[in-house]
Order: sequence, then C-alpha cells, then structure tokens
Amino acid sequence: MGGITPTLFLDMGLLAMLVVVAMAVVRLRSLFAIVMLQGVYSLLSAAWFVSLDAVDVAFTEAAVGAGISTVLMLGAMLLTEREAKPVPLQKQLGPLFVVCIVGLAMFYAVGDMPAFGDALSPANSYVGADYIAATKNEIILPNVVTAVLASYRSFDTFGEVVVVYMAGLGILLLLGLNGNAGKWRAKPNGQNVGDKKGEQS
Amino acid sequence: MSNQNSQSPHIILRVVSKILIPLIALFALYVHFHGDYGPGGGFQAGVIFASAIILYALIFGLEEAKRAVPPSWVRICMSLGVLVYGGTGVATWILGGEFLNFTSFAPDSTHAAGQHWGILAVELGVLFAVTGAMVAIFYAFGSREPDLKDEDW
Amino acid sequence: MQIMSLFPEWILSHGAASIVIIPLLLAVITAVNSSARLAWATVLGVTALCAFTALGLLLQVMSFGPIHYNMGGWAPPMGIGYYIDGLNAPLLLLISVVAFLCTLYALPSVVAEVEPKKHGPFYAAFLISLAGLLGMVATADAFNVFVFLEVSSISTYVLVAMGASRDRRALSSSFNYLIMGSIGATFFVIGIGFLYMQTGTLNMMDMARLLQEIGPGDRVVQLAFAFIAIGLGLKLAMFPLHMWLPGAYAYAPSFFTAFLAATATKAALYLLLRFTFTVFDPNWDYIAIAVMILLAGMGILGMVAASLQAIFQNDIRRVLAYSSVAQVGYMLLGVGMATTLGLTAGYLHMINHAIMKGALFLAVGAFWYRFGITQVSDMRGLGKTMPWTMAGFTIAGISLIGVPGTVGFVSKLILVEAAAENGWWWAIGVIVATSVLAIIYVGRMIEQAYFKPVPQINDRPVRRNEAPLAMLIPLWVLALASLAFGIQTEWLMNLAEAAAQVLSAGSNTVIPGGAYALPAPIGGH
Amino acid sequence: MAAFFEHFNFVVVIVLMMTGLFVVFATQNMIKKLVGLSVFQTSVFLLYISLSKVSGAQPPIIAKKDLYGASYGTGGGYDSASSSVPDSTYQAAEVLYSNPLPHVLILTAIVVGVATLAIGLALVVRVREVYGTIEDDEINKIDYNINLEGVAK
Repeated sequence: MGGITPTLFLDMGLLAMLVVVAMAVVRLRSLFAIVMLQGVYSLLSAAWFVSLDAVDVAFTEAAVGAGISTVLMLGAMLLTEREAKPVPLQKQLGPLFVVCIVGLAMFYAVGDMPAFGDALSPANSYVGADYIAATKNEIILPNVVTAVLASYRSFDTFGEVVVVYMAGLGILLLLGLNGNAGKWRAKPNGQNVGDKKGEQS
Repeated sequence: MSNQNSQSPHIILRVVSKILIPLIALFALYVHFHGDYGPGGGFQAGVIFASAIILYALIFGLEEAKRAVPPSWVRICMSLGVLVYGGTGVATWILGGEFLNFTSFAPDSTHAAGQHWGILAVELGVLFAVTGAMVAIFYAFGSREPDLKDEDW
Repeated sequence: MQIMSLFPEWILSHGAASIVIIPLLLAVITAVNSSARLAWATVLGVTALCAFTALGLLLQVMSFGPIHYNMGGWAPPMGIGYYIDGLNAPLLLLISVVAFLCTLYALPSVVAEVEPKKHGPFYAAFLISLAGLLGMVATADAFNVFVFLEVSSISTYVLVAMGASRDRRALSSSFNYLIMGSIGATFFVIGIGFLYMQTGTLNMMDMARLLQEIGPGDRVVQLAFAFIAIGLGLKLAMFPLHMWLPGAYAYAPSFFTAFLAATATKAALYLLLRFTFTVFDPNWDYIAIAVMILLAGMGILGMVAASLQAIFQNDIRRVLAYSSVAQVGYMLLGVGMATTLGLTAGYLHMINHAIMKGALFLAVGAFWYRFGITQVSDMRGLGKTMPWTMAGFTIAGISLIGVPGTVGFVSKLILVEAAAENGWWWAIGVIVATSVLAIIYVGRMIEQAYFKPVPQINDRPVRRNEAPLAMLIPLWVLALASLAFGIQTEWLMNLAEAAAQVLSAGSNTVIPGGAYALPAPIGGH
Repeated sequence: MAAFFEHFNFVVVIVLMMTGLFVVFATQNMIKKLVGLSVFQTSVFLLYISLSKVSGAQPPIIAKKDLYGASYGTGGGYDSASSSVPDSTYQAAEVLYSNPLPHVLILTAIVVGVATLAIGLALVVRVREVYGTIEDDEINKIDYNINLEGVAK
C-alpha cells in the first residue's frame, strides 16, 4: 500500500528482532535466560503494537507479557529448576515435521490474505469501521477500544474477568494463598480393598 | 526475603521504592480513569496496581506485604470485581434491559450518559478483579517453600 | 402450549443469557462460603435453575422456533448475539441436567476427596466450568466461543488437578491437558482470525452469509476451516489428538470425571458441527472431503484403536476413558456420513453416550468411595458387596455395548441404517467389530464383579457396604434413563431429528429472514 | 518483491508462530513448554493486530472535536494541542482510524493467556514437589513404572 516508508523499516527491524529472540528461545537451555527472553519478546511485540496503532494492546502486553508473566515465571522457576535438560536431536525431528507442515499450510494461503495496511480489506471496512462511526453517536467516548470493550462487546470482557477470577481461584486451590495447599490426602469412606496392603481403615 | 534490618544492603532500593510505590499506585488510578480518553482502562490499571504491591513485597518481604494487604482482602477484592461487573448487568436486567444494556441506566439521555455510567462501573469491576487475582497469584507463588537454596544459583 | 405457562416470562425472554450468567455470579458467592454444605446447596440450586431454564428454552425452541438474545442490547454483528435453536437447546438441557445429577452425587464424594477448607472454591470452579460449557454452546459469536471455551478449560484444568489428593498423576495429566487444550484453543483462535480476515465479522450467521459470497475458492477460508477443525478436534478428543483425555478422566475427582465425560467433549463436538455445517458450506468440495476423511475416517480409526487400547488397561477409569474416545468415533462416523440420517445418528449417540458414560463414571466413583477401588482386578465380588451400585453399572455397561432395549442399541441401530443407506458396508463391519470389543472390555469388569469371590481382609470377607443414597440416586436416574429412552425412543429421536434438520439445512437457510442482516444497532441514542 | 512487502507481516508472523509451537512440542521441560506456548500465543496476537493496521491511519482514539462537535474545546483550553489547528483544515481532512475490533479481541486474549500461564506454572510447582523433576519424559517414566506396579500413592 504505502510503498517503502520509514515505518516499514521500523516494522521490519522489530520483526527481525522478534525472530532472533524466538530462535534464541529454541536454542537456549538456561531457564533464566529463556524466561527473560520471553519478557523481551513481549516487549518487542508491544513496540510493534504501537507502530500498528494498537496502543491499548501495547500497554497491556508490556504490563502483562513483560511484567507479570515474567515475574510469575521467575517465581515458578525459583521453586523448581534452573536448567532444561537437552533433548536428543532425533526426538526433535517429529515436532519439526509437524510444525513445518502447519507452517507450509499457512504459507499456501498467504497470497489470498489482505495486503498490509489495506483500509478496504473486509476486516477493516465492515464491522470494525462501523464501530468508529457508531461510537461517535452512541457512546460518545474518544477511546473506541474502551467503548467496544466495555459496551459493544462487554460480554466478552465479562468472560475475561471470570477467567482472571478463575486463575486466582485456581491458584488458591492448587497452591493456597499461604503456600500450604496440596498436602491433604483423600481417603475412602469404608474398607480399602484397592490398596494392596489391605489396611483396615 | 529481607526483614526490617535498616543495615540491609538494599537501603537505596528501600528509600527509592518508598517514594515510587505511591506514585505507581497513583499512576494506576490515572490509567484507570483516563481509559475513556486515551489508552488504558481497568485491566492495565489493575496490573499496575498489582505491580505496586508486588514491588512492595519484593523490597520489604512477603510477610510485610501480607500485613499491609492481607490475603483475605485479596480474595474479597477479586470476588468483588466479578460481582461489580455482573452486578452492573443484573442492574440493567432489573431496569428492564438486556444484560449489560447500559442505555437502560439513562434511557432519555442525549449524550449517552447511561453508557458512560455503565462503562465506569464495568471498568471498576475489571480493576478489582485483576488487581485481586494478580496479587493472589503472586502471594501463592511467593509463599511456597522452595526446595532449592539461593546459593545453588 | 399449556406447559409453557409453567415458566415465568422472564426466564423465557432472558433465559438464553441467564443460564450462563447466573452460575458465574453465584460461583463467586459460593467461593467465599465457608460452610461446605451451604456451598453445595447453592450449587444444587443453581444447577436446578439451569436445568429448569434449559427445559424452558428447549420447549420454546420446539414450539416457537429459534431464540435470539442480544447481549448489551447491541444487535449482531456489532454486539454479541446468543442464538438457541434445535441444535444446541437439547445440549443445554443435557449439560445442566448432568450437572444437577453430578452435584447431588458430589455431597459425599467431595467430602472424601477434597480438602475440607477448599470446598467453597472447589464448587465455585465447578460452577464456572459449567457456565463455560453452557456459554460456548449458547453463543452465536465466534470469539465469544473462544472466551467461554477458555473459561471452561481453565476451570477444568484446576478441577482435574484437584484429583492429586488421591493420585499424584492428576497433576501431570492436568498439565498435559493444559498444554494440549491451550494449543487447541489457540488453533481455534487462529482459525477465527482467518475467518475474520476474509469476512470482517465475528457473528456466525453473518459469517455464513459472507462466506457464501466469497465462495469455496478462497485459500484463507480453507485454511481457517483446517485450523478450526484441528483446534476443536483437540478439544473433542478426535482420534489422533486424544492423548490428553485418558489421564484427565482417570485422575480427576470422581464426580467431576462423570461431568467431564458426559459433557465436555459433547460441547466441542457441537461446535465442530455448528462450524462445519452452518458457518461453512458442507457442499463445498473441500469441506465434503474433509468431513468424509477427517470425521468419518478418523472416527473409524478411533473406534478401532481406542477400543483395542481400552481392553489392555488396568485402571477402570482409563478403560472407560479409552472407550469414550471410541464412542466419539461413533459420533464422528455418523456425522461424517453427512446425510440427515447419519447426522441424526451422530447427534443421538452424543446424547446417549452422555447418559451411559455419566452413569458408568458415577458408579466407578462410588466403588472408590466405599472400597478405594481403582483397578479392574480389584472389582472382585462387587456384585455382592455393592449390589445396587453394581447393578446400575451393569445396566449402563450393557447399554454401552449396545444390547437391545438400551439407548446404546438405538443409536447404533440408526448408525447402521445410515451406513447402509450410504452403502458403507465396511462401516457396518467396523461397528459390529467394535461392539464385540466393547463386550470384551465391559465384560471383563462385569465378570470380576459377579463371578469372582468377595476379597478378604484380615481373613474375613469384606462386608456388604452400599453407596450412600446421594450417590445411588443420580446413578440410577441415569441408568434408568438409558433403559427408558432405549424403549421409548421417540422423544430423543425427535430432538436428534430436529438437530439434524438444522445441520442439513446448512448455511443457506439458517439466516433467519433478515433478522440478522441488520447492521443498525438498536438503542444507545 | 511487491507481493512480499504486501504480506511481509503474515510471513514473519507465521514463522514466529511455528517457532513457538516447535518449542512446545520439542522440549521436555515444562517451564520451557509454557514459554513456548506464550511465544506462540503472542505471535497470534501479532497476527490479529497486524490485520487491523490501516496505512496512514491514527490509533482508534477519536479527536475530541470530531466527537463533541467543532465548538468544543475552542474556548476551554483543555485541548490546546488540537485547537491550535485551524478548524477549517481539520474538518476538511478525512481522519482514518485503525480497526479497533482486533484490539479488543486481543486484549481479551492476553488476559486469557496470562490466566492459563498462571495455572500452568502452579501445576509445574506442584509437579516438581511430588515428582522431583519437571522434565516430561522423566515424569512419564515414573508414571509408567507406577502403572506396572498397579499401586499409586
């Protein structure tokens, strides 16, 4: 569309860095490095999101992907291990094959995808454009993303809130807020035949 | 985790973070209430607010953080978030609209006041839920006893 | 209809939304409940209300046609629409009724299996899982499907892992499920992204309309179909993608295994049907081929391979889990025939399988509850020590085999008829062969229970110790249902035929005359 | 070459997605698997967002004048930056905005992703506590041996 512009170079540069980081994640075995690179990956994505006009998403990705996720992963790593064991090459061939098939399937369709930045592509001209026009009259808020998030598609956001709540609840069940869950053992409510020791309970 | 030893080598961190944490919390509120006009909103604000508490826990120790923000509050906070969000929807039901139809808050408004009220309430729900859940998750991971020592690094 | 007057008008007009929202809201209240009994009572009340609402919705759909509900008052495609028709209304009822029965069963079962302090959050997670399943069945918005898919999946991962108090393998199984489930959900999202790329909308009916304009030649749409089919295939445990299922079923808490086995794969299968037949056009060449090869072919492979695997398992729940994969194969085979009769058979088997497998897993949970039994070899003498539970298990088991007079027979018979109609004689051979395999793996357990002596503990035979009434009632409701619907077949057949009609009508007629073609939103001025 | 510049975003995003997926499948370490999943999901976010870009457009935040009418803000000084632009030129230009819908979808998806990650990490911590390892193949071996013995406690 816009031809070769400075932004294009910026986009290309960010994408090249993303590829490098992703490849490094594949190669490395130190979990600390991998977790940090995951944070870098998120931050680079956030930078590209800004270039793609998705400021809200960039904000969230930077806060969540590079912030909270990294903290959580470091916390989990602290409780587990520092190093990933090497995987023999022959065990990587199967996954590589699967991934190549999926990737090639996607490349097959690239030609039919809309051009980058096309204002007239179906995605950008139908409902998406309607939201901008409608927000001016119906919601009267400057930030269209907030209007769509909290009003037009507010039920999605309700689901999202429930997912977050469920994550908190799940952590509560699995680990406990004071770190004491998971020690309790279940016991049948009668004689235990299943246990080979045949204890009377 | 460090305790209240004023001789600790982290004195600069402690002083700086004492100034920073209120500012981070304030920024979270700015992000929340400015969400209608610029980038931001309940979710981003919630994450930032949680990170203020997480920073406090990292610098002053988890026990100290749990005294400032008890785990029971955290649970209530995240439950409250879902209830505020859902409650807004229930209120629209009671007013006779569809679920989350904010227009029923102010059906005659010419400048979409109902929508504004609804979005405000809903974003508040998101803020509570996200803050609560994120802090809860951090507490849970932080409280678990590691079986690897720091020296093994 | 006179019976409609039983339902308050509010339930009829807002039921499509409230059936999802009320469990979600009350889950929060359940979670903060410190009294386990109160939490249980709340869940029981909510599931009963859901079942009542679902019944109301089903009757409304049968007598007045599809129901539309616009979330937030915004009409699709701007807003999120809920849409209930003959295809998903029976499923809503099925899920809520199974949830109600499982809750009834949960009272003693959860006390034995879950840490006392955690009952409130545990029940809350169950309600969220239920709401997620109902949401993904009721919604007509493709992205909303993903959100509720994740709502139900995340709670399911947690609930499966809660089985770790019995067996630590629950944790590794849950992690595997999490990885596979997330990959499935992400594939689904990629597929939705490709569809959105070409149509610009997220509403399913609107998508169907626009896809008709685009036509079958578009490569991105072809790719979208592939991703959606693989993503949902992972979720519904289609044969080569089923590796997560045995572990998840075998180590979850008893009552949740029954719920999961009876509902989760069904909801995913429903979505696959909805997308394949009403969003895409089954008359397009590549869809027709994919349906034939992917669904029928994989269905057949799954029937054979999983039945064989079931024979060699020692753990009772693993036997039944592999049998579930095989039964999913039957459903896919029926659907893969793509004829009205085949679709009817597939849909009917979906409902019937939920009834039979629900009963079987409930009985297995009771075996553990009384005697700590998890292995087939430990089932010795259960016919004497737990006669009523074992009788329920046997009824559901012979239904699984497909003995005449049970629901399993009815759906297999129609499946055979459909295959004969298509001229797929080899398929009939496979159905018969896998039924023989089912005789072997079910027969093994029944043989242990009735023809082996009662085990001895401290040189004295184990005393008779029947499961508590709260466990027996749901088990027997399902067992009797599998007999009753096996004899009185008409009611379920009508439901399945209505569903098959929706599917075979395809994408052309689903769009209700203009009701969905309006971009102009209502309200908000 | 022109075709590449039109679709370069999709080409690179596909490579990134497949890299993430490869990490999930090929590695045995559970934490690395989760990192791979996170890379995979983030790449899907890139797919959606690069779809929403419109060349020469602004972020989907409507200028205040456009929203409240031209008279708004001329007197107030609240919006001094945009009121320095003469009204006539402002109204003549047709303002293009990027598509907000994928942004909204991805905001939701990010939250879902972090929730999955949190649960996954909690499971990893528990697995490590009971198995003493977080390598998938070693766990499978332990489980298999238990299966043979028929006793699992």
